[in-house]
Amino acid sequence: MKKNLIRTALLLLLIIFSFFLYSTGKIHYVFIDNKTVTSEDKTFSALDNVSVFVDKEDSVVIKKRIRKQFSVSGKNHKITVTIKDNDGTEILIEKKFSLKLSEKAIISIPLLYAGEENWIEKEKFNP
Amino acid sequence: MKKVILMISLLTLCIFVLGANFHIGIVTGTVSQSEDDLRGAEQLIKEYGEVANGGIIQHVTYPDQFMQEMETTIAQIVGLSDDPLMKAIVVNQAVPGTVEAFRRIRERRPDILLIAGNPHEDPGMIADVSDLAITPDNVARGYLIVKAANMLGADTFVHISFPRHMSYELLSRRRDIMRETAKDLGMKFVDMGSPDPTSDIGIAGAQQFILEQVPTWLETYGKNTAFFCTNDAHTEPLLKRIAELGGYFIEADLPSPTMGYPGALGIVFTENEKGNWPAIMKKVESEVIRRGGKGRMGTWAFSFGFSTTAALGEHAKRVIEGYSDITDFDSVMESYEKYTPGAGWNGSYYVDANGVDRENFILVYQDTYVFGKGYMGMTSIEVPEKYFDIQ
Amino acid sequence: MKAKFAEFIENAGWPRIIIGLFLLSLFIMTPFVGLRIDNSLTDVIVRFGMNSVLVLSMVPMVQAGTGLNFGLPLGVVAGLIGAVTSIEIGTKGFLGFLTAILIAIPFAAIFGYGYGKLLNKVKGGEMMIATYVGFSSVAFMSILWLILPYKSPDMIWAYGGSGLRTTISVENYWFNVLNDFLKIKIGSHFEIPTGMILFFALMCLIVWLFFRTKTGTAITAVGANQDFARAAGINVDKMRTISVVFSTILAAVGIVVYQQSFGFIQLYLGPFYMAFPTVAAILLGGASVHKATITNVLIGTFLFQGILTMTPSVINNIIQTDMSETIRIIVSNGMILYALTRTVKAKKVKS
Amino acid sequence: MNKNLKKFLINNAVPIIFIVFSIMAIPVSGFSSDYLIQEMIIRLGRNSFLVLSLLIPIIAGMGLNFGIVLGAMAGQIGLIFITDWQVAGVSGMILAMIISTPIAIILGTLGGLVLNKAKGREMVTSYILGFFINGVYQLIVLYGMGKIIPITNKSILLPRGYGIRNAIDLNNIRRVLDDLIPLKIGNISVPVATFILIALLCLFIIWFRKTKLGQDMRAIGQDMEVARSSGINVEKTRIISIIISTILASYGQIIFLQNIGTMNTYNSHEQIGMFSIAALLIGGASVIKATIPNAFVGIILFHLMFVVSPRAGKELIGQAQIGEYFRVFISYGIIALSLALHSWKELKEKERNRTALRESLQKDGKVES
Repeated sequence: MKKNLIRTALLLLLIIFSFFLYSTGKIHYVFIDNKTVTSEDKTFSALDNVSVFVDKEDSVVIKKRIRKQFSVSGKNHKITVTIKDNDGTEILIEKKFSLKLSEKAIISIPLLYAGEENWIEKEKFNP
Repeated sequence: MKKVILMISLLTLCIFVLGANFHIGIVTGTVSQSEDDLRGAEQLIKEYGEVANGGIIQHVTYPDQFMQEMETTIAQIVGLSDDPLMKAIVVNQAVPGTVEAFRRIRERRPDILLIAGNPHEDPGMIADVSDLAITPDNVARGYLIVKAANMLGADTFVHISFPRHMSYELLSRRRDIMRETAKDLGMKFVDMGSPDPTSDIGIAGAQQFILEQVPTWLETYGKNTAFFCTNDAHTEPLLKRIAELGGYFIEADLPSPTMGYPGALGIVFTENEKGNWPAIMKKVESEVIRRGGKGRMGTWAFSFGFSTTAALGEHAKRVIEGYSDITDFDSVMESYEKYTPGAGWNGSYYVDANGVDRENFILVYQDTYVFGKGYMGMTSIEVPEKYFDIQ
Repeated sequence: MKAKFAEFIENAGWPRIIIGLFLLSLFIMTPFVGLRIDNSLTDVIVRFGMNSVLVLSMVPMVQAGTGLNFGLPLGVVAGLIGAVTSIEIGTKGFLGFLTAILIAIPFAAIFGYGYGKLLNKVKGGEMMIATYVGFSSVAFMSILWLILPYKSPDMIWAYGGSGLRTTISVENYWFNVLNDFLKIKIGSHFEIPTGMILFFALMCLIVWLFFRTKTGTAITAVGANQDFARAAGINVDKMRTISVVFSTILAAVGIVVYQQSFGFIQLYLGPFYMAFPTVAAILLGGASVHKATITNVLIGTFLFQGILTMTPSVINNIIQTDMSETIRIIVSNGMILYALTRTVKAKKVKS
Repeated sequence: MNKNLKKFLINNAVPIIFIVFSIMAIPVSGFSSDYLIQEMIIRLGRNSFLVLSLLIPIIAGMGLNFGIVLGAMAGQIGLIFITDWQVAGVSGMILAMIISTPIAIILGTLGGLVLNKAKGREMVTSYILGFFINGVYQLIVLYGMGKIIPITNKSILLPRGYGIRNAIDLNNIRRVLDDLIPLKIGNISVPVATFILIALLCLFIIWFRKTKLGQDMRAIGQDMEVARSSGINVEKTRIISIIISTILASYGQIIFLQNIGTMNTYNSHEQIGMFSIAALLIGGASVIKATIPNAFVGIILFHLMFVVSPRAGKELIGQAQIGEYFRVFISYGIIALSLALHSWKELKEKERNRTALRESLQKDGKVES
């Protein structure tokens, strides 16, 4: 009886552990747009000299009017954007965000740069 | 002797004129697995010389049992990148393992051009890692082969394959396109299973099955049946039976005059036909006609395997020397034409599941040549849009 | 009557009866799935004839206690040498067939001798080593096929102009010479390849007679109990070598018989896969690693080739997809597995 | 002195042949030493787990377990699922192992049951069992998945809606274990985490041999009847040994494939048994006795030859087409030869023991040949 109890407990633990693995390893797609967008009647134009990295990946340059795709795993993420102004000063923006299991994220650089609230959009995602 | 002198002079010419300071690696199957691919590499060696003799071509082969020995395939391909002068690697056919081998080379030597001919792995995967990939246009051919059969007068189309091949996206898709086309042209379509030559019963067992079954099939479906098989080993017995008993054979999966015909029909080649595609073609044609296969059996006039290995090698060389751009469709076709004078080619880009054109993944096909009848003009036939949508 | 029935079952063994019934049911199904039963029967008989000599070649080695001959490819390549050489010479018809065999035999004898010597060094682990000997001989011969100076334009590569092709047609030489000898043809779809069956019968007779000679009985004694045989003054190693040579020669002859019906000579990787179906056939016939009889060969070849021929075509006609191949793999290997697990149990009960 | 030298040569004949061969072949092949060392380290990390999984059935006297392909299939099913769910990284890999474990247990039990009914011919039977299960695997993966078992990821599902593609991109878990603890010595990178895992497995095997179960297995391996009469449940113990081997093989296959990076859905497992066994045999193991060093030595020697011989063959004969056959010939030929030498060595040893015994018994010993 006791043996069975221990076994069941271990099995349960294993299942919980599996779920933990699943949530930490699950891949999310993060799409990053550097496109001109209009939000609440304001226009945010695309930017030059943008480079981005999400979590630990190498930085990627995103040209104007381009969408790039990143795949990241786990729940909590950090996006780091470096933007070079015309006069050569670098602006660094760091944002954190978290995703639920079946979500993908679309991030707009112009909105992020302008400090708008809706810089990130989360959508349900089915591969 | 004359040949040797010619070779040597050619070699020295190469070295001095081009000042070859780069090497090109060619990976093909062995002679027993895919003869034509290997002959293409030999053609390149004849033209540009072997690395061991001061030339620029380094040729290696992947294992005969490439499906099981992926480790060896990877090692063979990656091994080429150990040479600091290596500037391009052409793999034809790009059997499973090529993608990983390319990834490994990219990590260590991003300067090497990676080119894949007839990839077996998923189109999306290979397009991601290679600079250029070329494969027969199985989407268009799905329509065109059945169309050609219909033009010749067939009323039934039998597609012979087995599970392992049907797990290849383009092969499985081609079958579905064939089925759809047959339906639209008012033909009967039969999906026939057959033993896998790499399974427990081996090549002979699989071939024996075809030898036994074709007469039955011809009896059941009538003489106006066209056959198509996805596996090279099945081709020989199939050709033998069709020549004997009737039925149509439009072209093989990887068409070539030497694909199946010489072995199946026991064709005798003389010394002056050696290495000469038009002469080989003529010999095969006369033999097929002699056996009554006139107007029923076809192929591509130039071997796909041969021309792909040679053309990709040539193209790589031109790119390294700065004459052309790696993904430039026209210059790829130019290289093809060098080895297939007078043949009609057509092609397009691969479109992936998300509707994106992959410009480094080219699909090509040649005009079908039916023995005793000539070119069918398939390259000028427009493939209806709807067939491209069949997944 | 009942006792007789029980005795029959005892002799044949349950696995064979069940597999036989399965095969029978496949035959019964043929007309209902749109196949011709006479056609199917012909196919099975032809395949039986093709493979029987190869399966028979297992017998001497098993009897001598050297286990199942996974080194069969070695004999097969000897037969291939004979076959391509006879084509190179250009002899046709029955004479060509005979030439092929006559050339193959000395090669087989030499290979078999070396192979036998090797196996004598590894008593107990023969089957493992045999497998690798078979594989390496196939690879070695692949090199030779490319560099041996065969010239016949029937056989060399079309484009390269040297080296032998993977598939060589024997149509212009000795295609079906045995099959067509005294062929019985009933209707348009049923034929019996009498010549091939007779040839197999002849081979069986030779094997049967051989095991009745002094050497033959000595070999059986070695197979039954080596120490006992040694004590009785039999040269164990010599007997084992003889049996291996005999097996290898039979395999070489077997492949030539196979080819004359098949119509092609398969070089390069062709022989690679020859051993497995052959071993499976004799095991299915009720042989064990230590004992094999001609009856085992007959039953095993018929059942194995029967299943191999019938399952794909019948299943193909029931469900018309490529799935039939998967089902064939499961059914035929399942049957062999079944036979393998059963025979041992029956033996255990007896002992 | 002379006798000692002879004894040494006989005892180490197999490695000696290999070393001689390598000394000849390496310069001919023209590979740089960096490349070869790197390649050997990669292959050691990749294959050790699989080869080590063969050891436990050998202890139990069940011979070389060709049935590890069953484990490999279980591992691959785990990988298919995590690719479908898109779980990446080390988490994905561990999850694949967890999924494959129950499958491996089921297949291992089946294998054990079958092999119990085929005592004395385990090797042939496990070989055919591999074919049989391969058919079932094909049925499930190519026809069941997507139809009965839900698979949603389009990148692994065939466009027709059921069946898994012939090649699966394992980019999500590619080299996650190998690169977990990065270490670079010169130009050579070492997969530290993989080696740690292998070391743990070795410790497990050493510990396992000393447990009650391990002792029971050894007893069964020596004499089944004696073990039975001393109260050991022979059948059950044999099944357990196969189950352990199958589970280890499934982990081994996952480690193997995370390094390879792509998976041939229908073929990756097929040759695993053949090659692992060959490596173990070359390392000096036999059907009845195999140690951990055997496994490592075997992997290095076997794979060194695999890498070097095609190029060496090519350079020697001058035709690329021959290189491949040369490799197959040399590899299998040397395996056959090494096996023969090994058995011969044992025979000699037995003979020596026998003569020694006879001499000590003061009988005039006529040495048998």
